[in-house]
Amino acid sequence: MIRRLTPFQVAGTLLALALGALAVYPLALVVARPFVTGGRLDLAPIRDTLAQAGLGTLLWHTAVVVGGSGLAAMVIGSALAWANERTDARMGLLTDVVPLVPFLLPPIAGAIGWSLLGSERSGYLNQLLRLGLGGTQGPIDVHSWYGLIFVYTIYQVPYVFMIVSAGLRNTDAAMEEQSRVSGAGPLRTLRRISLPAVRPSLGAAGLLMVWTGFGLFSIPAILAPQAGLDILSVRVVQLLSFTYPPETGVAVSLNLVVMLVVTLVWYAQTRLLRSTRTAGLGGRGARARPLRLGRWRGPVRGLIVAYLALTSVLPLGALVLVSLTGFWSGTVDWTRLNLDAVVRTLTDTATQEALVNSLLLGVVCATIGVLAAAVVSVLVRRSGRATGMLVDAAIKFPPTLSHLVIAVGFVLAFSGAPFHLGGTLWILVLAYVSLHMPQATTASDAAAGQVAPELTDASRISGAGQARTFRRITLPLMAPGLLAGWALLFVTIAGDISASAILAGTDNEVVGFRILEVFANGDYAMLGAISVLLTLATSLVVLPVTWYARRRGASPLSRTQL
Amino acid sequence: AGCGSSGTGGGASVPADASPALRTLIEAAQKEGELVWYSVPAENIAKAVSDDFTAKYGIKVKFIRLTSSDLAQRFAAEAESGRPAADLFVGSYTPFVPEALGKGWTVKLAEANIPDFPGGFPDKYLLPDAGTAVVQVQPTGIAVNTQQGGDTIKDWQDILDPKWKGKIILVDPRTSAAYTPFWNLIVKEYGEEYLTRLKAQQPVVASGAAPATQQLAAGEAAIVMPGVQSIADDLKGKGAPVGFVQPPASTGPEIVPGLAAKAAHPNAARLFVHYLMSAEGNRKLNAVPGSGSPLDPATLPARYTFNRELSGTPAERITSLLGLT
Amino acid sequence: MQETIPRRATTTSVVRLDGVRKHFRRADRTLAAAVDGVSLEVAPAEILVLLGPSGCGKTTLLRSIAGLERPDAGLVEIGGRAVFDPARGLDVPPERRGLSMMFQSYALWPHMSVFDNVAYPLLSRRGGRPGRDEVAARVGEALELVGIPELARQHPGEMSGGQQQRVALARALVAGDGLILFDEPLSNVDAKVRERLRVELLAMQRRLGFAAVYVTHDQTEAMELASRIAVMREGRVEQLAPPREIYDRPATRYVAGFVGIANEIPGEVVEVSGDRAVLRAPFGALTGVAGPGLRPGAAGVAVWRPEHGRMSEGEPDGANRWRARRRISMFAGPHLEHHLDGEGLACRLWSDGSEGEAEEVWVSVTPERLRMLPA
Amino acid sequence: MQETIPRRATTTSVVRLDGVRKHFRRADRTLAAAVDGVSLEVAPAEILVLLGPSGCGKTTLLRSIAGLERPDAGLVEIGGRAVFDPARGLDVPPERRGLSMMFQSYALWPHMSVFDNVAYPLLSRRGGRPGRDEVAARVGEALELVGIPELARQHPGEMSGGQQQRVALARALVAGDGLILFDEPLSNVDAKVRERLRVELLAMQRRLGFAAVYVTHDQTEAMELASRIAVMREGRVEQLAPPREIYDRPATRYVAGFVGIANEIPGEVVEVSGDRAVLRAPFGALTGVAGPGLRPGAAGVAVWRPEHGRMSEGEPDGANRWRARRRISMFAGPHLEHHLDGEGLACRLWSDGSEGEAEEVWVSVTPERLRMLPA
Ligand SMILES: Nc1ncnc2c1ncn2[C@@H]1O[C@H](COP(=O)(O)OP(=O)(O)OP(=O)(O)O)[C@@H](O)[C@H]1O
Ligand SMILES: Nc1ncnc2c1ncn2[C@@H]1O[C@H](COP(=O)(O)OP(=O)(O)OP(=O)(O)O)[C@@H](O)[C@H]1O
Ligand SMILES: [Fe+3]
Ligand SMILES: [Mg+2]
Ligand SMILES: [Mg+2]
Repeated sequence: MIRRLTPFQVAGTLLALALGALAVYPLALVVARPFVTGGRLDLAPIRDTLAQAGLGTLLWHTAVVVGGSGLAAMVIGSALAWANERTDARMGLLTDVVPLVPFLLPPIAGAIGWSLLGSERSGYLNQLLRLGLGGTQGPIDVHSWYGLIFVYTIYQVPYVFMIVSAGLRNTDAAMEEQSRVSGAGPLRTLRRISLPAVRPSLGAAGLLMVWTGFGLFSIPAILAPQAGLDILSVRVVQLLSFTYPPETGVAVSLNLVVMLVVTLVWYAQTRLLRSTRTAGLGGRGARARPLRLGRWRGPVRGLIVAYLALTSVLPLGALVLVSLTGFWSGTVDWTRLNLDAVVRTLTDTATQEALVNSLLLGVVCATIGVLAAAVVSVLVRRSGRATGMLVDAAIKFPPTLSHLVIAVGFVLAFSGAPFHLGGTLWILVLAYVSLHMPQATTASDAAAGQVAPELTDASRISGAGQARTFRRITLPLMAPGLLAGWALLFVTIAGDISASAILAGTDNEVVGFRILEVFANGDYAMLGAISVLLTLATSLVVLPVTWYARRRGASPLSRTQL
Repeated sequence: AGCGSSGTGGGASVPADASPALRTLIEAAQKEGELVWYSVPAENIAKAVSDDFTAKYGIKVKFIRLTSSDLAQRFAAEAESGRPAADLFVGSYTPFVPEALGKGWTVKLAEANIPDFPGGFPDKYLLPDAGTAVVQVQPTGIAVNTQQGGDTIKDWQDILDPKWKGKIILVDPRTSAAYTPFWNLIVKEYGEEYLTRLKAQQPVVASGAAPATQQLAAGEAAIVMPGVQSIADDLKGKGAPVGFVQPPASTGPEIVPGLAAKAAHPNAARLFVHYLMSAEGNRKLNAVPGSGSPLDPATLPARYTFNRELSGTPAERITSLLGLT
Repeated sequence: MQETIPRRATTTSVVRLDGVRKHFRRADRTLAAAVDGVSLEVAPAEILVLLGPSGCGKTTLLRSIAGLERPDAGLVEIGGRAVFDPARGLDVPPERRGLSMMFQSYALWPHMSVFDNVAYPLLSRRGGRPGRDEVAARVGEALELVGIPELARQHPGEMSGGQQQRVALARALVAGDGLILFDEPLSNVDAKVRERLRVELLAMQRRLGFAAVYVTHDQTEAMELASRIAVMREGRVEQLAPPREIYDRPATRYVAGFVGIANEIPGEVVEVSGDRAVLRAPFGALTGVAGPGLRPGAAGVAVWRPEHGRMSEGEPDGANRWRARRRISMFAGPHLEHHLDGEGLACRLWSDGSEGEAEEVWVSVTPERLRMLPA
Repeated sequence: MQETIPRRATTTSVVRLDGVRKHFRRADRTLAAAVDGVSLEVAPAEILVLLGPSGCGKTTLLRSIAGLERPDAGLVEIGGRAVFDPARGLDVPPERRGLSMMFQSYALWPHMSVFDNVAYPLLSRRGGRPGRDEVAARVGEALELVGIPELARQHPGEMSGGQQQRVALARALVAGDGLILFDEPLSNVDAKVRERLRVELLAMQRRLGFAAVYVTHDQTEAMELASRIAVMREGRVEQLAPPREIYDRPATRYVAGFVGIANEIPGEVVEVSGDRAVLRAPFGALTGVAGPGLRPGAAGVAVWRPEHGRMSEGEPDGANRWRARRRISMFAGPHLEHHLDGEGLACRLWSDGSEGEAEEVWVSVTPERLRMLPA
């Protein structure tokens, strides 16, 4: 009917279509090619894929690592979210940012940090542990199944934390109290009540786990070969870069496996969302009060601090140490520590420019991405299921392909005529926004779920059109959730190395590119210095934002009166 | 990879001894005023060369350093989009190089009106079919940990000594096609049996030469094979217990320039190639130990074999003999 | 206030609904009729109360008027202007229907101050955004009206439920629309506060003269506020009449039972003459006021209210009396409530406690207070 | 049911609170006393109702009993066993206090079936998890008891509000604890349904004999359910007495005003003798029943209920009468409510409408129905 298309909807739909096109078009340019020869569909790449050496092992290893780390992240992330949102173990800003801090270290630096710590013989952590245990190697080995899963997990936890926190904020705390009164202790309550009650959030988190898990590249590239593990993202990059011309067809076919898994999880998640069994009940009169952990409070706080120490202080410390030593030394000679690498980093104009560009890109892309996602979330939630799912899929699926493939697609699509964006920051903006839409929309979906429909209805009744309602009501109310999403996006984009490897250049250098370069030169000292610098810079942005989001989220102001 | 740029060297002018053709080229290049290139040689080398070029001709140079496969991907994609960002690349000789020429993304050096080409450049380093020339070789060797007695190693066979069992880091040959000629050299010298015996030494697999050499410095192992001299020397300079051994028989990445067909600064690019192939420029390019200059046999290992002569054992066979799949 | 907030001087009805229908698809894919053919009109300055049990479609009907829900069929006119008419492809969006609404949850915007909340409708309406001073003046007036002028700078999260309610009311009043919709606006507060707010709301309506459609499931609220009450049942209007008529002369057993407590005595209709009817109950004939649709020979029900029954130890005079046994007597503040068992029929009766404590009693209801309805 | 669910045979009080205090820090960092020194006992099989306006600390007190909130000071005993005693460093967590609780929001777990919801307390308690058959039997019994045995397989999201409430009730009953805490369990449902559930709850309590602490701010609910009512005010108990006493003999103006409607006539206490007192009101002397703390010469207030006043055209007999002007008469179902203006004092009076329509009337209240309280 006539009124169904307001200017806001038109603009929003165009935006959704643009985002869809931005994701699909560059991809089509790369992907279609191997499958079309002489205008005919050619399934040879699929055949080649099935003939890949050790396909079974590859899939098995990948499944175990992605699945294992996904599960672990779900458990840890949910537990942290629960402790922070629902219990008196919360320690202000500290618990808010604990899961985020290890994330501030770009994955490549994190992986190196962990190999510095956990290598069998000369890992710093192993040396420390052996002071007590004796022996010449071990006790831990980061180049192993569990090591890889562990490092993956650290990078997955923030997503779960963010989404589950939002979910918990939305459910009635009385459900947990009821469980306590019914005779269940805190752990049983967490397991039997809190987690199942936020199943939709867990579903969303699970989807993101699969999505980001398959996508992680730097970590397995550095840690997996030595563990004898064959990981899909690494194999795909090998296929793309081992020979020229790249075996795009096979790489894409392998990625289809990923897409299949993502589709299944996505389907399961939408089913979950639709089920009435997760509908919030009652809830009126509920006031969020922290659950008293009693004698559990100390241990839980201890665990949180231990997690922070283990996941952020240790790898950061290792990187600082290596940058002060100049190289990875098996024995730390404290007298020889020097600031050479730090000075080199700070005086390197290329690094400075790259850092500025990266932070700028992070801010701009995270803002664009999150705002666009907010519009799409709000529209998708309001529009029919079929359209909604289609838009959702168009935005969410393309980035499941290797970022390398997509980056090449962006060059083909935007570098030359008619856009001429090659070598500019704009092509990076487009690519970053498109590649990170899944994270952005997951965050904004969660945030949109927190705005009671009456609040927007009241605005419409007051005479405000959809655009004004979105700007003045929906967006401010979604702000805490969106800011959390923004922080994650900002961090990933500021430290991105996957798309940058192809898209960054002389005029649009970014810090991830710089890190790769330093890594290729084998200069761990400078790599450590750059990473620590980047981490400091991003924390200066992220911590205040998290603090602000938290303050708004925790104040009674942001709680809708329902 | 990273980027670097060199400022305009103040007051550089046309050298007096230049031939008329060169003179014209220099003037045209200076009019363009700028040059962008992609480099596989390490950053310090690329920077030194760029700075020198700038100082000499007053042309601003920007470069980014890339791995050879990233370079291929990127150059190809940009060329295909019709707007190459680089005026030329200086990268490893891989099948990409003739392919790029075949697609018209690059032009043959011989047909590029480079003054005095090829000049006094040794014939065996010219690759007329691919339209380019090898301006640098990076012979592969062995990086060793001196504290663990790795400096007793002199040649490839020494690695098979049982005492090194479990103390060898093998740089994963699956990460780059550039390793294939190297293993072919080993097979050529010692037969496939070498690979099986190496496998029995239970080497640790590293994802690249850089992390491998760092691990070596830390004492995780005694040997990195194949090792890269520039990385090892860098660590050694920082006080790490690392050394580099150059066995007589060797091969390694061969670096060639490729002129972009639709370059934004075609004359500057030609001048840069001219510079790289000149005695002076080539010396600058190969000033660091670990890179061999075609113009200076002393910088090369005793028995250097060209990549093109090393084929026969395909990459899959190598990885499976090494027990990597 | 009367000067600055112009009222629409209209002689036509403020709202007219004609055959409005709205179905929902349930999770199990079946269709549920939330509103099932409702036609009604609201006159200027009238309060029409929609009364009915949970799920009978009150909110859906209200939202259809507001334009927040799109009916499947029917016609909606506001102030004499059609705003929904599928035949003409007409569906005016909520922001252009020129009405105000107060939600059950208040729906205050937590991120805005009270002032901004109340000013919002003034700043959002199409056609001529008023000046800064005018906005301030009108918001001030509205807050004054609801009695919280001092709270303008606060945020809703910092206020008590009663205060939040007043802000919501001020926001609904500020634009001076001729029609205001209320969806259970008082159901979230104390009984005490609710009562006070009810009186204030009524005073406000009298003063400003707006028309209102008011949803509630609280009968007392309905009684006190309504010009007319529409008792709803499963998406349809079962009876539409002034409160007194609804309470004293319910048209059906459903209405009688929903509005107040109704004791029922089933039997057979023996005679209907004029507005009198006689019913044969198990324990004898009863005489009462005839309701609509009563036919001699058919099954009927005699309905009476607890406050209209009399209880005595000795046998009373009059036609309608029977013996009963007292089960339990509960103190309920203003009265005692007795649960009685009379001739196998449970009933409730209120008294002031002067009838003593005997277990076996007589119950009597005057014919004027006994209503005969079809079963 | 009585056989399978063992009751604790106790002669001591089921709950004993002694000087319980709890402060909260507000957003603006000031301290607010939510519970400010409460001491009370609940006898076995007694329903103690906590009644008071929003924010007076009812929920906080209840949660302190449950162990969901940690008091700042005081002593909590349950079933004769101390569960909170800061002096001994004792603070038993909620899961070990052996009581049940029913929340305002029901707090049903949407991901579990009705059966699993109800079985949860049986499976979670320490010490001997009952066998599968026993669980099934006891859940079945509990569902039977609340009248929804057929819903065991459903999920809470698929049920009506009333049904959800019953599930919550069954869950609170199933473990057979001697003490059940209720936090406004009926405030979220229809007036109609609420009334029915109230009666059922009472029947259940009579049958099972548990003790209950029941929070509400609905006076009618309090009246009907309570063995005793504790009227709370700003964290303190203002009066603790059976409902009838609270209603008829409130100790303070606050209690009188909170429980039912109270008309007040201020004046000066002239004389107190025995349980009679005389007050000099603006329009003459009034005689009534003396409340506690009344001193001759001090300011006092005469309080009366709307249902106890009489209105007549002619001047009535008796001591307490005065002239008034009728402002408005509203139909309220069971009675008419008149808002009167008597000698400058507003008051409300209920009648059955037999007194005619005159505007100038006389109001009278018998001395037994006029309560004299300190101002
Ligand atoms: N969006 C919806 N999807 C499916 N069914 C709905 C939807 N909204 C309402 N219904 C159904 O329509 C019927 C009428 O709902 P409505 O909200 O109008 O009732 P109500 O009278 O306002 O009830 P309450 O007093 O509980 O607010 C109910 O059966 C409800 O379950
Ligand atoms: N977690 C908290 N933080 C700060 N203040 C609180 C908190 N919980 C309660 N309060 C304050 O303590 C007082 C008592 O609250 P409580 O919830 O016990 O009241 P109540 O009598 O149950 O009210 P209601 O009828 O609205 O449920 C209120 O002023 C409330 O604002
Ligand atoms: Fe990325
Ligand atoms: Mg409703
Ligand atoms: Mg409460």
